[in-house]
Amino acid sequence: MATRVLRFREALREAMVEEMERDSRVFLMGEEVGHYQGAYKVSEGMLERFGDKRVIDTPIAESGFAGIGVGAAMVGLRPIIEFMTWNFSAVAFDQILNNAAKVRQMSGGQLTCPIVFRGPNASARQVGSQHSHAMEHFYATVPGVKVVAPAFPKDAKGLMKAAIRDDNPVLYMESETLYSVKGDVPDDLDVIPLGEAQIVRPGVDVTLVSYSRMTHVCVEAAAALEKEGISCEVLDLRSLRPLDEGALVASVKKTHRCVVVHEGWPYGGVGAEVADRVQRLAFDWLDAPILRVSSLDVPMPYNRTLEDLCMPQASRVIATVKKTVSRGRA
Amino acid sequence: MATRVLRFREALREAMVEEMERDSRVFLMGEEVGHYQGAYKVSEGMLERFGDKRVIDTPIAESGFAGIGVGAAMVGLRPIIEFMTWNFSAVAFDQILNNAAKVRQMSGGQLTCPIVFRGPNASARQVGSQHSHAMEHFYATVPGVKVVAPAFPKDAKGLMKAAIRDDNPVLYMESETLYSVKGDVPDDLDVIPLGEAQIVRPGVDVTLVSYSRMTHVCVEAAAALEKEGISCEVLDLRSLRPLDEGALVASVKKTHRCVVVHEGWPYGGVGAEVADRVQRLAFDWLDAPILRVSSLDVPMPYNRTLEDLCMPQASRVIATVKKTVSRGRA
Amino acid sequence: MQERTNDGPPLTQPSGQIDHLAALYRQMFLIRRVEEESARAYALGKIGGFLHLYIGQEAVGVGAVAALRPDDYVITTYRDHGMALAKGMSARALMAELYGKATGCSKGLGGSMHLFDVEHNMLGGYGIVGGHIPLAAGVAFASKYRSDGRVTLCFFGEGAVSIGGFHEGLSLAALWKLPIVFVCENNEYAMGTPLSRTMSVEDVSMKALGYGIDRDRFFVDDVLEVEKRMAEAVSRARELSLPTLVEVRTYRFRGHSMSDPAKYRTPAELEDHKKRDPLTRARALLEQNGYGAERLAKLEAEVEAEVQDAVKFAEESPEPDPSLLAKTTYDGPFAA
Amino acid sequence: MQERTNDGPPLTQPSGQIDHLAALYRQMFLIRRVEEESARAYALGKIGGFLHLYIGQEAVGVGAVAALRPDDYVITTYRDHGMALAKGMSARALMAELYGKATGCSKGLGGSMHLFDVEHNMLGGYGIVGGHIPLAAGVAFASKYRSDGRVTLCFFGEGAVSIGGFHEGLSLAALWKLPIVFVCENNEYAMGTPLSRTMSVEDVSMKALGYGIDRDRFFVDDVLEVEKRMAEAVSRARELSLPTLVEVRTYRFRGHSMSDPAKYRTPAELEDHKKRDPLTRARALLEQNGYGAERLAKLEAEVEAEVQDAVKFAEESPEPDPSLLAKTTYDGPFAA
Ligand SMILES: Cc1ncc(C[n+]2csc(CCOP(=O)(O)OP(=O)(O)O)c2C)c(N)n1
Ligand SMILES: Cc1ncc(C[n+]2csc(CCOP(=O)(O)OP(=O)(O)O)c2C)c(N)n1
Ligand SMILES: [Mg+2]
Ligand SMILES: [Mg+2]
Repeated sequence: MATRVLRFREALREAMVEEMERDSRVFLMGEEVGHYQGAYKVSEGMLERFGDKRVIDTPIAESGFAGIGVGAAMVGLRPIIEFMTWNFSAVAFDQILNNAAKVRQMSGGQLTCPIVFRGPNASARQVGSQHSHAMEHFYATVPGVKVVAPAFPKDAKGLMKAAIRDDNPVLYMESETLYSVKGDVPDDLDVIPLGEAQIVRPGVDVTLVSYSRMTHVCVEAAAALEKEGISCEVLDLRSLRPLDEGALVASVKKTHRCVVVHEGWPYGGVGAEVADRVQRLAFDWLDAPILRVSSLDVPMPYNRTLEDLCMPQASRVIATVKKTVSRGRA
Repeated sequence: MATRVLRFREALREAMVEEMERDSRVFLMGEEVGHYQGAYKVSEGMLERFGDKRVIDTPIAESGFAGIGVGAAMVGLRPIIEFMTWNFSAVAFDQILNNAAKVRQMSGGQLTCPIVFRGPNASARQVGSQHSHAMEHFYATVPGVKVVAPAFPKDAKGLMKAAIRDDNPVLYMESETLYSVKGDVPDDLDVIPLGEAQIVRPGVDVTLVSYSRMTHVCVEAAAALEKEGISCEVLDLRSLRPLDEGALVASVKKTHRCVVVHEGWPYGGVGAEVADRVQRLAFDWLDAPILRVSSLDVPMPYNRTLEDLCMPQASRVIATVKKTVSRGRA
Repeated sequence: MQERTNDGPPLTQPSGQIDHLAALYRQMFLIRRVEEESARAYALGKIGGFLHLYIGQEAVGVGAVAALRPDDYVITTYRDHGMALAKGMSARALMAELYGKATGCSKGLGGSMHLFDVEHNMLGGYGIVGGHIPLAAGVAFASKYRSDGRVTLCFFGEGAVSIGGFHEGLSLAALWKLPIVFVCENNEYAMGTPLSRTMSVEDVSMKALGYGIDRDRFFVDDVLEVEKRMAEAVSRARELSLPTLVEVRTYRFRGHSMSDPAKYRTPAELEDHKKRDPLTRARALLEQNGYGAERLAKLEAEVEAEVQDAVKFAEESPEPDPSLLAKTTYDGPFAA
Repeated sequence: MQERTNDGPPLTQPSGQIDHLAALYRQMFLIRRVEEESARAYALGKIGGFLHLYIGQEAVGVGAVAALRPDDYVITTYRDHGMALAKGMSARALMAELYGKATGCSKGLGGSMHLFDVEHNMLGGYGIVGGHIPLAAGVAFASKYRSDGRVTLCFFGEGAVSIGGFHEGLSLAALWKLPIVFVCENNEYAMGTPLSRTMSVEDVSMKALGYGIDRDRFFVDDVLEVEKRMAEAVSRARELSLPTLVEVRTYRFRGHSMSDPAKYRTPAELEDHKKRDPLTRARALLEQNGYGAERLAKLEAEVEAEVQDAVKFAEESPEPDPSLLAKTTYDGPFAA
């Protein structure tokens, strides 16, 4: 199968372009997506290609244009709404929680809301506490939406195509620090179904569960640990809601140990959910408590050294894995 | 020690009144808190007592008046901001996440933000999916704020007094379905420190962890289970952030089994966090997986029968406890 | 309260208009009766949750919808019964929804605040104040995107004017010249708070100046006047793709919801408004213009039968099945 | 672009004013030089994250703050360097913050976008567009609550005018008559988007009509003019406790932030604005009014030394200690 090497942002763009070519109901809306070519150049060239009817620059009014997207989706369009970063979705939180996630239910199933919200999530670098939120855990708790957070260009493309074709609201989490990452993308790649995790590195001693940029950190940690004779299975969730419980449980039943790694704060969220499901569904297979590596429980500092300290690093993953594998049941 | 029987709403009101008497910097602001006497009559009589300088009716602008509260707190006032219900805090989410929780950190500790946000949380009855959110899990994940959710009038009063005197933002979750609940309140009750759980019913076979209205459901279930010879320890968290890890672990180390009960959806949140901490900190003491009872993973329906089905009921707690206690480690 | 500026009553009607007025009166009367019945059912515990009645405001919804084509869209707040009926929802589907039955328009999942009838382009009632205003702009955006010639009517109370959603919705609609009419139903109160304590400028329509859009403002005494004024705004939307902000001054005769005793206003104020009830006025107009007591009685009897039938239907309908929950949370297969 | 309406240059100054103008020029020049140095340090990787320069807009912050008392409050956006210096923050504390050092105003935790100096009543720079506008109203609310006679100045870009926070902040300030001045620094662009693509009404000050508050609007050519116009609004706030919306038309000479090549505007447009640089103009005014080349040189050398000292200070300062993290997350003991 022929493949090409694409950057993450190119893979996203290809997916959007292909879907917009196939379906005139799909359009892209957000701040600076058009004339400026995207704050992070994800939509570069799209205005030229599709015109300003379908690639629409907005004023700074996230709640307004998120709501416009939901309204348009309710009557049959298929909007892609870009948040310049997910941080700014906080002002549009109500639109997602109360409208996007609820119109289908409130209308007794008369309406659907086929919309994609997308943009970079979690820390860029040194952009301070108001701009460094990993927001996925706020949304992954909400029934009525789906949440994806791919790590590789191939998945970025395939999941974006699936997200655009899905008849439900899909919240799509990218990462500024992933946009330039390269990877093979098959020429004939179509959709990758939402809700399926993948093993990106098989192993036998411990399962590392992660998503988005942290999958790369886990792969890095796994490579280092292999040299010390510890074999890690790296499971990349890709979708956070639906969560691929089957893959999770299957892996832990094999390795008997589990470490969950994600950006964002430690309390609750996706990490705690994964831990809860694993202890519940693979209790008898666990040889050690599930441990978690996350950002520290503080707002993100600007200072680079402190920021590094706050964010999950391979070194912290490695130390945590060692703690897990050296721990037997008492 | 002399006590009086107060309703939950009266206990809240007493706490606010006493703190407003002691400290002229404290004021109450929100929709219908004044002339209307509070949408749920929590602030009844307070306008008459303190005048409209300190009991302030607002227009419908949650983001605006939440922000006004934060701004006023930054320069030394001590606002109590009422959300008519926590559902409406979704439009003020950014103010809480990005301003209330961050000004101290962004200013390198120069500013503090002594503010209380309060109002009823989780389902009332049959008010539909946009008005039935248990919002606490969104906020409990955020460092920089504290979150409390008492179950009894005594705690309501003592924690409210502590919240008002705290120099950090405190999000105070009440419940419409608790406001009329009565309980003993000591005459000389002062503050109850934030961050301390309490055992409301001792037991030996299983720990039921809960908060707010679900604590009562757990007590009800425990009474029923006792008749069947199952002894439940009911732990009422009272504070969700900080979470009383010590009490949690101590109880589970005694009972070896744990069921977490809360309103709101199953994914992530406080319930998953409790499960994660228990499995991590009491792993070797656990004889069965931690189980959870929560609302079903759907938007809340209006129909009463379906709503009952969605919400955690004593019957579901009972069934879950039985499952837990009958389960040995394989 | 300001003086009424549109008090010249259209006492005589061009003859073809009489049947039209009768049709509008029928709708208003239907709404009134449905509301009275739902209040009764609420008192009996047949309806739960919140119930916000439209009594007193019927002429707004009926007059406004009369200015629309059937394929035009309506979207409104939790105070949505009147709008749903005006837009063509059957009394059965409405009443069954209030009863939480499977035969309700939203299958019993939505309740009073969330009446949807997509077939009739009634895009729902929403519970978060101001939150549906951007949605409405989005619906109008879709019409412009598809050039389908449809107009969207977005209703909200004067209480919504202070919230961000109002501002963002109007800003974007004005900037993008969307085919929409924003209708502020100014009934003088937001729950217990009078207009004077929520807005620094009592004239809501003044907000239009900041967005550079057209505005209108009038008292709703006469349903035909509402239709006429709204028709102007609708045609501005349809022909020129320009939004308008219309402030309709009205009054609700009941409390905010069933739990509100409405102590914040005097009985005299209420009585004063009831004297000018647009429903009574429309009825009087019909009589004056020779519609005839018999035809009126027949019309009212028909409505009465329709309402009783709706109640019976609601009573006898089955409860929704739990399997609905998953199906209405997601379209297609899903497991979280 | 509209014609400049305040182009009558105040060429002669009352003599006592010269020293005052020199002081303002000094501040503007300090800001300009600090910004240039921070751009340089950014290019060297000494400063990370986002860096939004105030070059071209100095006269707004300096003129506005000149109209204040020291105990008055200022609150602004991420483009906050100029405002911080104008309000009295030392160049050292600022530069050290950009370097992320423990000696920075926010101890290295905030960075460029979050400069706070509570001693000087600089209540910070904020990163969420429009999010600080309600905060500012809250600060003014506190002044009114305490009757402390202070005024709050709230700055934001024209890009913030479309967002809910603007509307809610202004609505409440107008309703409650808070002692505040809302200053829109209209620099014609929000990132790469020109005003014409974000607002249906180009005149931002028109929004005041909907809130029933006073408004002003002028080009910033002359820092003294800014001071004079702002003084009116400030006294309206202080004496009458009434808010004002002031639109100051300005221009930024650099891109939105360091990563923006600003391709969306022509070099000619930029050059045109640079010709009218208020900094150059103030300098020329000083010269014309006999301030003297020597005194000017001395003043500029002093500023230069201050800037170099600040850079050196920032370079040599220690990094913040990790123990700061917990202490700045909560006041008092805490464990999540
Ligand atoms: C964001 C938000 N805040 C508060 C509420 C609670 N609430 C429901 S209706 C209402 C009053 C609305 O008044 P108005 O807009 O004038 O409409 P009316 O009820 O008079 O038709 C309030 C405060 C809400 N639903 N949403
Ligand atoms: C709510 C929100 N949305 C988007 C952004 C990203 N953003 C930062 S600055 C900016 C442009 C602001 O322009 P303007 O208000 O005119 O201020 P200027 O930068 O010109 O001073 C944008 C879109 C943000 N910070 N906050
Ligand atoms: Mg009203
Ligand atoms: Mg600008």
